[in-house]
Amino acid sequence: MSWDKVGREDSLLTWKDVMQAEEYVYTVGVAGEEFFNGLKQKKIIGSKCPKCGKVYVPARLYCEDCFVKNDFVEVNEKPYIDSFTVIYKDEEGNKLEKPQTVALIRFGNTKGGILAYVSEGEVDIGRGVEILEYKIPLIVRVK
Amino acid sequence: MSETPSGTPLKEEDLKKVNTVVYKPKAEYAYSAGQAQSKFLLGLKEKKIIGRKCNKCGRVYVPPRMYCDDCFRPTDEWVEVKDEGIVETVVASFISWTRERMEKPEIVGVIRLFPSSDRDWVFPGLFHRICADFEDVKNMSLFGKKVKAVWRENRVGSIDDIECFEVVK
Amino acid sequence: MRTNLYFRRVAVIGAGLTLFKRRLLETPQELAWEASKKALDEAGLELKDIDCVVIGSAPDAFDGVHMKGEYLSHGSGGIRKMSSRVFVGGATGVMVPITAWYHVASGLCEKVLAVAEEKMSPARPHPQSVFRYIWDPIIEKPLNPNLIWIFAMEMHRYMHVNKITKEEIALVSVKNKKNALDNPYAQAAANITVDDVLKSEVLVWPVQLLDTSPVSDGAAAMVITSEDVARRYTDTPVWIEGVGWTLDNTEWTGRELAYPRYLEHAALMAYKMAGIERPNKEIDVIEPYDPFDYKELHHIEGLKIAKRGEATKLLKEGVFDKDGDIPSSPSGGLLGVGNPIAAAGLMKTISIYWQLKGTAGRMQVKKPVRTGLAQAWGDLMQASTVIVMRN
Amino acid sequence: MQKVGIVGVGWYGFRPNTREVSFREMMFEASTRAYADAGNINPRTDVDTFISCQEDFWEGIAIADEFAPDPLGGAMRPTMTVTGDGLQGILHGVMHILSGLSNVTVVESHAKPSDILTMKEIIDFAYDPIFGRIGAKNVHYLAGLDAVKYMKMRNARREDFAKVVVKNKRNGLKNPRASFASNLTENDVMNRDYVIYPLSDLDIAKFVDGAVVIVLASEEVARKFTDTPIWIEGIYSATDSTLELSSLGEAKYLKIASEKAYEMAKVNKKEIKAAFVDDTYSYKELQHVEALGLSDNAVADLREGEFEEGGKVAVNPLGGLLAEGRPLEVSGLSLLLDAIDYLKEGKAEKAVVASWRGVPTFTGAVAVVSR
Repeated sequence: MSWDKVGREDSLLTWKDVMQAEEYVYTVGVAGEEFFNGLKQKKIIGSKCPKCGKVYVPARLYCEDCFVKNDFVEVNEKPYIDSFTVIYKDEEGNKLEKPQTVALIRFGNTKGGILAYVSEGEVDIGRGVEILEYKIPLIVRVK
Repeated sequence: MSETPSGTPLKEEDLKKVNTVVYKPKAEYAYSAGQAQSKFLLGLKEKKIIGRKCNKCGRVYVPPRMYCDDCFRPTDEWVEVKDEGIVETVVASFISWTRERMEKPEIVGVIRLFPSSDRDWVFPGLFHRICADFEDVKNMSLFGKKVKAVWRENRVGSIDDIECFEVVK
Repeated sequence: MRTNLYFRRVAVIGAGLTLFKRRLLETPQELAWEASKKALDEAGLELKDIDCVVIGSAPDAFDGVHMKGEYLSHGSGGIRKMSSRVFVGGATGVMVPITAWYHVASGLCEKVLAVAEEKMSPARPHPQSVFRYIWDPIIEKPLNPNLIWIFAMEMHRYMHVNKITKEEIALVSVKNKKNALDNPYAQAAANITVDDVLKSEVLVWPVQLLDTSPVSDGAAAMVITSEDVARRYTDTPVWIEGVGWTLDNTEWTGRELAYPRYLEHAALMAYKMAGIERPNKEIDVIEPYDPFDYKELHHIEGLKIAKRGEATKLLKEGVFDKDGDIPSSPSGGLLGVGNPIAAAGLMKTISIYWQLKGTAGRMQVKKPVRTGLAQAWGDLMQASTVIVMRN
Repeated sequence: MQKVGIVGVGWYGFRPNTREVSFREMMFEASTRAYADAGNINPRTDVDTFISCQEDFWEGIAIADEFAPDPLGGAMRPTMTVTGDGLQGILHGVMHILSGLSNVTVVESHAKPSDILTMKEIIDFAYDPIFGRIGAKNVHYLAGLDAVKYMKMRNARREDFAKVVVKNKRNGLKNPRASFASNLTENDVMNRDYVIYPLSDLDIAKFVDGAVVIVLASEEVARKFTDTPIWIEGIYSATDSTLELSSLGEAKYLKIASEKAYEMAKVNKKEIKAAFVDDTYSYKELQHVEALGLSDNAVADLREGEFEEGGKVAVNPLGGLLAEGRPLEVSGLSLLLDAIDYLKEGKAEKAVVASWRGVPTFTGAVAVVSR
């Protein structure tokens, strides 16, 4: 086509449409059932690999290294901030009235972690947190 | 072949008994029509079906294309094709795109547009609605019938500017 | 294209499947893990032995995850490894073992886990609504097409050109759903008659409910390795001896739908590599892609197993039955086992693998088998992938 | 590994908007140029297999691979789609050739982000549907978490990130594909507000439209096309794990992929004088250079100007994605184009190209190319 192009504004159209199902209803899966039922009772449910002993939070049906089925366990390890960031602007560059602080919360020496919004307190890597709301994402307060 | 197949089947009503996450996707686009499809849509507004011809192999593309995929070279010229053709295939749909039942079936098919002849293995074809009733689809009498486009009164430059293709008596 | 003598030899030594069901609780990652684990167990390998992972999954709009290959990698054992996803519409299921083949044959990988997964149940209002988006967004989508329209148009054209009746086509659905009764993974196994097919709900004439394969969730996996690894782990390796795939142009409205020329090209590519000259004589068992009953016949002709328009003749002679000369879809096919798009093609490849290994249990065909073929189809009446295997 | 030759290269676009072409027409533009560059080959007869790299939700079409064959000349031929970065497509192309399946393979990728009206929601749609879609006000938050962890681990400062932005946008001024090149000072960057701590808008590459087509040929066949092929000596890709199980602060995917690629190329890291690495976010360039083993302390080397031309290793001397924009899955091929131009200008013998698929993935590919 290389040689035949027009540039006139009104001879180049665009066509607006969507590519979206109305809605998605995701099941949380076998491990998710254990995790979310635990969350309702303010518990953090992980899963432990019978072969290598790693504990995954949130619970995963299988160990990513040994690839064997995990056993579900309640995790009581201390939650802490593995990393954090503060969102000041959205994608279009509009400044947020109140900056939003996001953190990845890990639990003691378990594997994995859960995303959280930090509602109050001075964030830094390694700081311990208290979970205020048990949902995804968690709402936490820096101790 | 291992013995116990894995997987936990669920019936529709079981969904209420398990944890689920509901999500509304947002995926909106302004597709660039580009050179060829812009010309095609503008043509429809003028009650014209525009194609584009490759002079090397003589093929006429409808909807038009700026390149011939067989010769791999730019196509050469815009060609207005008749809004008439032969029914290649036709079906009657009793379900909508979201699978709901429809009492009155929607008749759609592929129309091989003139200038091509019925010996052409490759031809300018248009996928569109055909105004006919279910009986003519069922007894396959529509195959090979000559049809002509029925244009809507107010056209906006869309494939929908053609209401359907009607059998020419 | 070099003939078979120059290629490094590549074998399948393990395979696994999950149930195929309309709705499964497991997440896509968990489904991929279930199938992958079974494949590793049958191969006698652990995940740490695997060096590359190949994933296949059809439209992201079904499972509802963009860049689905990245999401599925965890369940497919792809962590901290080379892991990539291939996607050629419905033909993906057979493209996955072909990709795993060239991963090994190139020498870059030695033990590959090939995984295909599809979860169609999350989409609302109905998985079929997602198919509205496979069309040209500007020229075809505004007509609000339903996926079955295109199959019905192809089926009607196939019937018109070859003078074939719906009664003859329905025999395929009867055959496959019956074969599926012996398949523990099947979703839609049933003893039905031609009459049942002709009385079932009319969806898009001439397609009726029992002409179609069901919407499903499911996953499948294979372990594909180099020759020396295969010989160490099993004394019944199944060799991948021919691979072929072809995509026609996108203009499905501008060609003769009654005959899949693109499948003929894909088949010839695979036959040339496997040294096959007369497919109808040299291939013992086949799994042609059957999302709809007419499609099995349409593909048998494209595969050169039957002459154009004559697949129904051989069908009525029982050539394609489980105890026939060329058993077709002994697994029960998509019509009987289910159609989780990408996993469906890999399920059919696995069926041929188990037939050639002699471990297909109640599905095992009567005749001794040495050469088998699996084929998948996809996109806008345009793509086919073919794999030829031998024991 | 047996070498594979790059014998033809073609591109089109690399502009914020390419309204004058549809994505198919843009692919045809790039492939026409690539086939001319390869000595006027005819794809209908001279090419064995075709690979396209695209994703449904970037295209707005389900089963988008349907549209791959025609504009490449791959209709009724073996055409396939790898849903990944263009460099992963090159990896698959190399495997086609080394397996004996083909002698000449074409790899393509294209991007039209200017057609996408809801980019944020589509990126969000790639996160884990159960644990990752937290409705954050900015979907790049994962890069923020990664950057903060990197700063702590390598005690990097915001000024260092500003140095990367200034270096790359300046280097882009001489690159015809760099729509976002500019002459900035560190202060210009430091005075910007944070978008996501510790990154300002200048630290994040903007999206750009573009298409690239690369013609690969086996070693024996390559010289028939051109007597100055660029060789791929080693190429590999790797994926880490999920968001919460991958290592934050370091690019483990590139560490794994580069070790394999160097081994295949039998190259010593010290020999490499030019690197074209993903810099979708400014800090990522430093993180990626360390993961590639090209610097033990990227922050120190950056401050001493070791990443400029003439330094220990020239990093993104033609501007990288910060200057050229991020063309979605074409990003890896954009960096490969820079590497090819650089080698052809005789500025280096060997170069490393390293791509990353962007948030929320932990997948990257590494290629060692030489003249």
